[in-house]
Amino acid sequence: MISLEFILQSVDRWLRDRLGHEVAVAVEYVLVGLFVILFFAVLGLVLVFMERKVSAWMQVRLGPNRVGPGGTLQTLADTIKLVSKEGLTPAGADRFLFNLAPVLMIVVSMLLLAPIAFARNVQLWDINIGVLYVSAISSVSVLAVLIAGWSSNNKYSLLGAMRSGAQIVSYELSAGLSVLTIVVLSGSLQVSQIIEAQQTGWWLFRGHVPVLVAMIIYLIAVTAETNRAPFDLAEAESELTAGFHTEYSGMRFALFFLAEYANVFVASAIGAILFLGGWMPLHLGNWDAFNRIMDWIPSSIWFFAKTFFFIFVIMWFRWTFPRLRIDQLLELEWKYLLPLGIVNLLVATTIAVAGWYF
Amino acid sequence: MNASLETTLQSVLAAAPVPVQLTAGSQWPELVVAPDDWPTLAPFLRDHAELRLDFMFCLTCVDWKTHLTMVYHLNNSSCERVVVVKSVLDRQQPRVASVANIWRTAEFHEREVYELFGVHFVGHPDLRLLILPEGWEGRNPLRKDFEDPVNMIRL
Amino acid sequence: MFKEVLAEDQDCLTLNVGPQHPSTHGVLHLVITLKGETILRVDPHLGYIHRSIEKMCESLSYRQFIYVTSRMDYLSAHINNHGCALCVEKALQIEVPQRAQVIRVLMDELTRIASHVLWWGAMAMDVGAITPFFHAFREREMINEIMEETCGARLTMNYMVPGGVMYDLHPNFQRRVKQFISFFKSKLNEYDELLTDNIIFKQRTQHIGVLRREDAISFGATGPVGRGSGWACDVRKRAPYECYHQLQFEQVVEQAGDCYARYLVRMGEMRQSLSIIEQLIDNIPSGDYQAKTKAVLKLPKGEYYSRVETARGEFGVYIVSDGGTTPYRIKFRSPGFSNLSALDHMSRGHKIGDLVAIMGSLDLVIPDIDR
Amino acid sequence: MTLKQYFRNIWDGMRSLAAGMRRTGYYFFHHKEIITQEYPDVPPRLAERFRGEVVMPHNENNEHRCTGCTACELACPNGTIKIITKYEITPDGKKKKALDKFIYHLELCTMCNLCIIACPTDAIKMSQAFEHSVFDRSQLIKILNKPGSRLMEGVE
Repeated sequence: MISLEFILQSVDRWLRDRLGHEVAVAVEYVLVGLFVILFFAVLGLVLVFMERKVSAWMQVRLGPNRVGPGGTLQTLADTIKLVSKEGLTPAGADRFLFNLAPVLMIVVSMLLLAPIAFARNVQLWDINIGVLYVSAISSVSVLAVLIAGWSSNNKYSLLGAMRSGAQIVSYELSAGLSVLTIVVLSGSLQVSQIIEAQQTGWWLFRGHVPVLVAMIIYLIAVTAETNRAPFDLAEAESELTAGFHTEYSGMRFALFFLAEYANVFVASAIGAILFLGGWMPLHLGNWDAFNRIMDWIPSSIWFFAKTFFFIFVIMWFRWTFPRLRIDQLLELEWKYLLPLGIVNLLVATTIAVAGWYF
Repeated sequence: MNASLETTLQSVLAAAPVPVQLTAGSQWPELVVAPDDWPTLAPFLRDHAELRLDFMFCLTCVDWKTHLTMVYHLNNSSCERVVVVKSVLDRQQPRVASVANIWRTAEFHEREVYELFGVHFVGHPDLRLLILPEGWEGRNPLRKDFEDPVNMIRL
Repeated sequence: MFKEVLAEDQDCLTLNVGPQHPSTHGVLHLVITLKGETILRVDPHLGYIHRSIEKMCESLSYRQFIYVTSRMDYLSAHINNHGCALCVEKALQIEVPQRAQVIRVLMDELTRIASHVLWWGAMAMDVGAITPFFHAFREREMINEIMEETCGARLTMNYMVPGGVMYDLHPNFQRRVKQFISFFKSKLNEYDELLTDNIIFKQRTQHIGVLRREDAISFGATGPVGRGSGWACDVRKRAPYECYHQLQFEQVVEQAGDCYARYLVRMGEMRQSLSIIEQLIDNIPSGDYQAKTKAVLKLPKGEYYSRVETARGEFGVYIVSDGGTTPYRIKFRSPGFSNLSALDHMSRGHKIGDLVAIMGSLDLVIPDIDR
Repeated sequence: MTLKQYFRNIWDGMRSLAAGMRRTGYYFFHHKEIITQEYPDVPPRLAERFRGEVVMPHNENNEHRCTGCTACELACPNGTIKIITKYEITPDGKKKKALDKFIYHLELCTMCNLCIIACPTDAIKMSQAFEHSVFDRSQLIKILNKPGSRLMEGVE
């Protein structure tokens, strides 16, 4: 059967046969780098188009429908426009930091792709502290936001960046706690092992209420961490015009834009891995016939379907809710999510230790 | 209703601290007061138990070419009791006391009249241009002799 | 780097909100002084779209000046025109036929709903929810189409003339209005689902921008702003014009005085307007839609003032006539101008996000303020 | 705040949010509710009273109904209409005022309909044309009476 794993192994074998071990590895590194960049470009196009269609349908509109079949090439046209636009640097901006911020932002998003398992045995880097790595790297993006806000020499940008700082640092805790819930249940920080642990059933179904609560908290926290509505205070269109990226235009703005969607993808992918078993197909007890049909669906499809489900939910949030205020945002975190998360983690630990899960 | 309001006004104004001239007016009773007496009369009208004219719904000025007339429309907040107060100002040096501390809506309306008619409100907390751009002091668009340097109709 | 940030006071930050800003709904310029994110002072700078309509009207005849007032509060254009027509009629003592009165009231109430619906969407957008804006436009579009069919235009209808209305109702009018009523009633419940009951929206608006009753009176803040503060200031009840005294409707008054109270007042007013339309739509008297008037109107020397209740509050027209064919002086008392003057008082001590919510709840229309 | 109240807050909040999400979710899946008008592809239906621009109808003999009385010019608040008259010799030898040029400045027009109402002979009316954008504003100055047109018989 042709699977993503099979294709990659064939490529690897072919390269090793031709070039020898060392050169082949070097070539593979380059290929992986190219893949990440290409993947990001495609991801940006797909997700922006998806967001437009989702928002349009919720807003009783048609959405993009002119460029290409069903408007599918609209985002490509927009990308071309953004790339060909002049990138202005405001007078009085700190040029070095101003240019650094979008690059830093996108690099962080790219690094986050490393431990994600796209299909059975397809992973860029199966680091043994996978989820910890994700938590650690994702908090670097707040630096990019702060740099962007500070270096723009614009008060709106500064306010947006400062809000973002407080917000990301706070919500990191809740996201971490809900990730820990799964780590406790799986007994490993390694992404591949967390998925393996869900062989007999996804954690969402096996882990009782604590996992459900953890999933809800995780969704809320990553929505906040990726600066998306209703937590888009760093951008807060109606208050701060565009927040930290007010002064950015052209390609540098496009990088911020892309990074936002990449972060949403990564956050949803991690969510899918933790709670819905990553590429693991849906298995129901002893229904062997059903389970075999589910196995027949390629693992990459399973992974992307789950990821896009989470992405859809995050988009659904965005197009339904009003925005919170900065103090309410922090109140939600410190007074509701964090205590709940801690209690939830305790309950989950008890369950894990006692082995009460299915 | 108008007639009863007028009788009330007659009795109330007899006790007014300053001389006030009461006329029937075309629609509502009108009071004419000297600009110097206005700051004494205004709190009296607002706080008098029988009148309680605590809602100022309009404040404007009319340029009569020979003089300016300030027009204040006052009303009671809980029932209809409209009284119009007028005060005649000198056209060259229009000065009148501000009532922004009595009816706070007057703060913006007086700023508007200040720039459009050039009336100087003594005691106004923040008498600046509100609508016109900076550097327009002294040219008052709503006066009858104002000529716009850029006249769209003649263009 | 941040020289101007650290101006005068070391701790304060001066921020220009506008003239071009997503939440000022036009070209309002607010200079706000901040300490952190807390607002110390709001200083509105007006005049970016001041057209001096009052001066313009001094050179227009009494038939012509009415159409200009559509350009002030363009969301309640009918009601503005109505106020002007009333003032001219009062001066000339024209008896408006019953049919014209009912048509005018119907149009006023439809306009009020259209205006409040748009405000609802804009308010949602101000607090960060974008979807309600599009839903609001769907209902507004229905009203606009009704207006277009009868009045010939969607926004600046110029349907009121001294003595009545410009032409008779379109034959489809009653049917389409009834369609709209049944459609809108179901949508109002959706509005509640999307915003009224939403916890985030409540958090954003309750106890924000509190205006007490005596302050509302002192600032002359009329309309839903005044009624949200517990002040029954509806001109339709206080000094009824046209056939309002024959109609059954309630004045929606809330006591809290915060943004949410103003929100509830407007939501209640939409329902009241619907009930007014329902009372009238099947009882439009037959007869003339316009009283006979002279071709050239000359107002007798004197002063005339008429008041109407627009979607934003009390709108006054003050005409000083010297007996000629054009007004000697005309003054429009626009509700937005007085409501705006309370903004500084209401927003002190709140956050930037609250300022946006307060501005949304004031329902500012900038051409109305600037005139 | 008691613990019960704390969880009550969370529960109520979640429920109110779920109500909103149900509403947007409904619209996401019900595409027949979409109201977008695909304007250039599907021409809009305009009401017959829609005011787009002032036109002067001519009949098949190239005759219009305008006597050049300038009532519309006087009624217009913006100086949109300019009427130039000329003197024509009627068959019985009398000099008679007639319309030479009806100049209409579309760029100044606010479609207020006052000229149509003022016209005593119903010579002008509003058309439903609304696509008025041009590259040069001088193209918006129109002469409404067609060249060589004359007054319809019987219109005074």
